[in-house]
Amino acid sequence: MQTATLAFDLLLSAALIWSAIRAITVADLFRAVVMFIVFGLLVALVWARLDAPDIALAEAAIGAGLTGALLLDAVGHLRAIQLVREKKEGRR
Amino acid sequence: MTLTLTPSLVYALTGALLFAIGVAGLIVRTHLLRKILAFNVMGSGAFMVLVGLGQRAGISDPVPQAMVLTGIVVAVAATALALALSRHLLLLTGNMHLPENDPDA
Amino acid sequence: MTAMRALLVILLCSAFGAALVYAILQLPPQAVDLPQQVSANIDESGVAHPVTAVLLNFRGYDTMLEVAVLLLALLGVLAGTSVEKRRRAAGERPTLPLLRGFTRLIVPLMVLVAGYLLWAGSSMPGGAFQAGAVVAGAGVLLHLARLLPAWATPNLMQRWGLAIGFLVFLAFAALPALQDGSTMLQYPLAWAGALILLIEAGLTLSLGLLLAGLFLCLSDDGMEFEK
Amino acid sequence: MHDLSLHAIAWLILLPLAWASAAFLLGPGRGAGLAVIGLALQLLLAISLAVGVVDQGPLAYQVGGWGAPLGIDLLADGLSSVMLLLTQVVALPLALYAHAYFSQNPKGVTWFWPLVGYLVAAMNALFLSADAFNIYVTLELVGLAAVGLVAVAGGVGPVTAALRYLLTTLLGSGAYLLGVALLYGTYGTVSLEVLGPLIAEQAPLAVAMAGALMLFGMLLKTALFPFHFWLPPAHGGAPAPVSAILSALVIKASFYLVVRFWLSIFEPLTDYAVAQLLGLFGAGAVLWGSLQALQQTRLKMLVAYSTVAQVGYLFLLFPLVTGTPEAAANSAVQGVIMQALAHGLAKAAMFTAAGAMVLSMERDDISRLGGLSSHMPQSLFAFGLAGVTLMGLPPSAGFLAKWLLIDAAIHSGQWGWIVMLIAGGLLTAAYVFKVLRQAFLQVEQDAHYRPLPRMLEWVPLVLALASLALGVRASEIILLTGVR
Repeated sequence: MQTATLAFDLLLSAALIWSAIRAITVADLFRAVVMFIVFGLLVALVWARLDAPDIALAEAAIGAGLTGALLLDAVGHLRAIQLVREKKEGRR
Repeated sequence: MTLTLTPSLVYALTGALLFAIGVAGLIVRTHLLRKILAFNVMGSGAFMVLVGLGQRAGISDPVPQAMVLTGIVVAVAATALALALSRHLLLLTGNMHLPENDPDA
Repeated sequence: MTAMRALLVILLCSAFGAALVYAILQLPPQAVDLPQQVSANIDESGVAHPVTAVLLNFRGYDTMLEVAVLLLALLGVLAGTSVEKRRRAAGERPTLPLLRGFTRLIVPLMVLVAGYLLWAGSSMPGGAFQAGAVVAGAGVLLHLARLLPAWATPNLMQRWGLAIGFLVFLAFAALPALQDGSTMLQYPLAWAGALILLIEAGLTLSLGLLLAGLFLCLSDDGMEFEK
Repeated sequence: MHDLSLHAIAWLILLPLAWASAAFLLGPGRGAGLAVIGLALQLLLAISLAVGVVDQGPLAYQVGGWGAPLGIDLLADGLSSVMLLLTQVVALPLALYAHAYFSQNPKGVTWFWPLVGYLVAAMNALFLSADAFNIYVTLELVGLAAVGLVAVAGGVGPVTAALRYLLTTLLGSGAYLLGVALLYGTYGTVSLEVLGPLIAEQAPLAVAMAGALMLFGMLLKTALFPFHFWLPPAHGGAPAPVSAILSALVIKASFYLVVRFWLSIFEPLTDYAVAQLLGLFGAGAVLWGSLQALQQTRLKMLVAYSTVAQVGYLFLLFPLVTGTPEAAANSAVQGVIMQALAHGLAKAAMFTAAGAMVLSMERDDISRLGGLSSHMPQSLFAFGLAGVTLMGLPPSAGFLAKWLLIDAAIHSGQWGWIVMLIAGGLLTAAYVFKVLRQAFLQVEQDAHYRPLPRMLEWVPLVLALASLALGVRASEIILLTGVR
C-alpha cells in the first residue's frame, strides 16, 4: 500500500517535471500553452494529494483555467497579427 | 539517513526542481510568452515547497495552504499584467521579444 | 542570449536545484507548531474551516493586500494598453449559436455553484476565492459566446463592482482601528462569523469581476490592427 | 501619546489604501486632490509615529489582535520610522508636482493617482511589516504598482522598460518567496520576531540558502550593479514624477529589507566574504553608473544612471558592519541611512528639475540645454543643489553620510572604501557639471521654451533645499535611527 502511493507520487512528480520542461522548450507556442495547462492540472492533483482541496480547486480554476485562457487568447492574438504581417509582406 | 519519503517531502523536492527549471526558462528563453510560462512554473515550484515542507511531518497545515491561495492570485495578477504589456509590445513592434538593447538606452 | 550563456544559466540552475534538494533532505523537525495554534483558536475565529480561518481572520491582512494586488494588476493592464486599440464591438466576429445556447444554460448554474462554494467555505473547502474564480469563469464564457463585450475603460458601476470587495474588507479593517484597545481587522467575537461571510460575499463579486476583467480587458485588443 | 502612535501605524497603511481606492472610483485622471490631502495627513502620522518611537522605543502592533506567530505583527522601530518619514516627505511634494506636470502633459495620467496611492500604501506596509510572508505580498504590490506606473507613458521604449522591470521584479520576488518557503519549512513560522532566536540557535543549510535567495531577490529589485540593467530605461523613460518616485523611494524599499534582514534575523549567518563582495558590487556600481552617466546624451537617462551609482554607496554598509567594532558599525548604519535619505530627497529634486527642463524644451537632449541658465534659473539651481548633495559636499546630508561612512571605514581599518567614497564624489561632480556647463552656454537661436506652471519649478527647489537642510538638522534623525 505504502509503496503503491509512493510510486504514484513519484510518477506524478516525473509527469510534472516533464510537462514543465515541455511547456518551456516545445517549439510550437500553442502546444506549449496546452502543455502548461496540463501542468496546471497536474499541480491541482498534487494539492489534492497534499490534503489541500482548497488550493486544488483554486489551482484548477485560476492556475490552469484562467491563466490558460489568458495565454491561449494571447497566442491566438499573436498568430492573427503574424498572419497579417505575412500577408502584407507577400503583397509587397 | 533515517528520513522517510513522505508524499509531502516528495512534492517539496519536486517543487524545488520546478523552481530551478522555471528560473532557467525565465532567463534563457527570449520569447515573452515563454518567459511568462516559465514564471508560472517557478511560482508553482515555490508554492509546492511551501506546503510540502510545511506538512512534512504528515499533518495538514492550513497556514501555508492559505498563503498559497494568496500566492496563486498574485501569480495570475502578475501574469495578466505581463501579458498586457507583451501584447502592447506586439502591437508596437510586431513581435514578442525583448530587444537585446533598449531602443532608448 | 548566446548558446554559451544559456548553457551556463542552465548549469547554474541545475546546481542550485541539486543543492536545494540536498538542503531540504537535511531539515530538522519544525520548532513552532502552527497547526496546533490554529486549531486551538479556531473557535474564536468565527468559522469552522481552518483554511478559511487563516485566510480571513488570522492572516486576513495578507488577503486584504492581495485583493489590492489584483486591483493593481487591472489598473496596470488598463494603464499599459491604449484605449483606442481595445475598442471593438462584440458582434463582429462570427457568432456561435451552439456555444450561446450552452452558455445561457450553464451560466446561471455557475452562479449557483459560486453561491454554494461561498456558503460552504465557512465549514469545508471552498470560499470566496473559489467562488470568485467560478464567477470569473462565467464571465469569460459569456465573452467567448459574444454575450459580453470586451472592456475598454470600466464605467462607474463596473468600478464599484471591481472595488466593492476590497472596500468592504478595508472598512472592517478600519473600523476596529478607530477604537482604542482594538487593532485593525480585529473582529468582535460575536460578529466574526457574520462579518467574514459579508467580506467573502463582497470578495466573491469583486474577485470574479477582477479576474474576468483581466481577461475582458486583454481580449480582442489589436483587432484594429488587422483592418 | 502611546495610543496615537499605535493608531499612526494602522492609518499609515489604511489611509493611502482608502484614497487610492477612492481615486479609482472617481475615474480616469481624477484623484489628485484626494492624494494631496491623504499624503499631508500621512506626513503628520509619520511624524507622530517617529516622536512616539523616540519616546517609547519600538512599537509592536498585532493585526487582528492575534499576535505572532498565529497572526501578523507590525513593528515600528527607528529604521522603519525613518523610512516612513522619507516616503511621506518625498511623496507629498511629488504629488503637487505630478498634478502640475500632468496638467501640461496629460499622457499617462489615466490611472496615475490610484497607482501611486497603492504604491505608497504598499511601501508603508512593507516598512512596518514584521512577517516574512506579509512582506512578500507588499513586495508584489510595490512591484506591480511601479511597473504599472512605468507603463503609463506608452510607446516602445517605456513598454519594453516596463516589461524588463516586471520580469526582473518577479524573478526577485520569486526568489524571496522560495526563501520564505524554506524558512517556514525549517521552523514552522514566518514571524521575524519568532524566527530571530530560532535561527541564532540552529541554522541548517536550508536557512543559509533562504538567506541567499532573499538577498539575491532584493539585490535584483534594488538594481545593485551588476543587476542594474533594468533600471536606467525604466526610471529614465517614465514620466518625470514617476521617475522621481521610483528612484527616490521604490528601490529603497528593497534595500530596507536587505538591511532589516542582515541586521536582525540573518545576523548569525552573515559572512565576511559576502559582505566584502557586496561592498565590491557597490564600488562597481559607483564606478560604472557614474561613467555611464557621463556618456549619456539624454538628461533623464543621466539622472537614472546616477541612481545606479548612488545605490552603490548604500552597500558599503555590509563590509562596514560585518565583523567590525561596534563604534564603526554604528557609524556605518547611521551613514547609510543618511545616504538613503539624502539620495531620496536629492534624486527626487533632480528628476523633477530635469522633468521640468525637458517639458519646457520639449525634448530630452543634454546638448540642447544651452541658455537654460537664463530661462529656468530656479530649476537649474535646484538641479545644482541636488548635485551638491549627491557629490557629498558640506553642508548637505550627503556630506554627513559620507563623513559617517569614512568614520566607519577608519574605525574598522578598511581604507580602500575611503578611496571609493572620494572617487565617487569626484565622478558625481563630473556628470553634474556636464549638465550645468551646457546649461550656461549661449542661447541657441532657434530655442523656444514652453511656459510652465510655477509649481514645476518650486517642488524641485524645495526638495533640494530639504536635502541640504537635513544635513544641518541631522541629530534628530540619528537619534531616531538609534532606536532598535
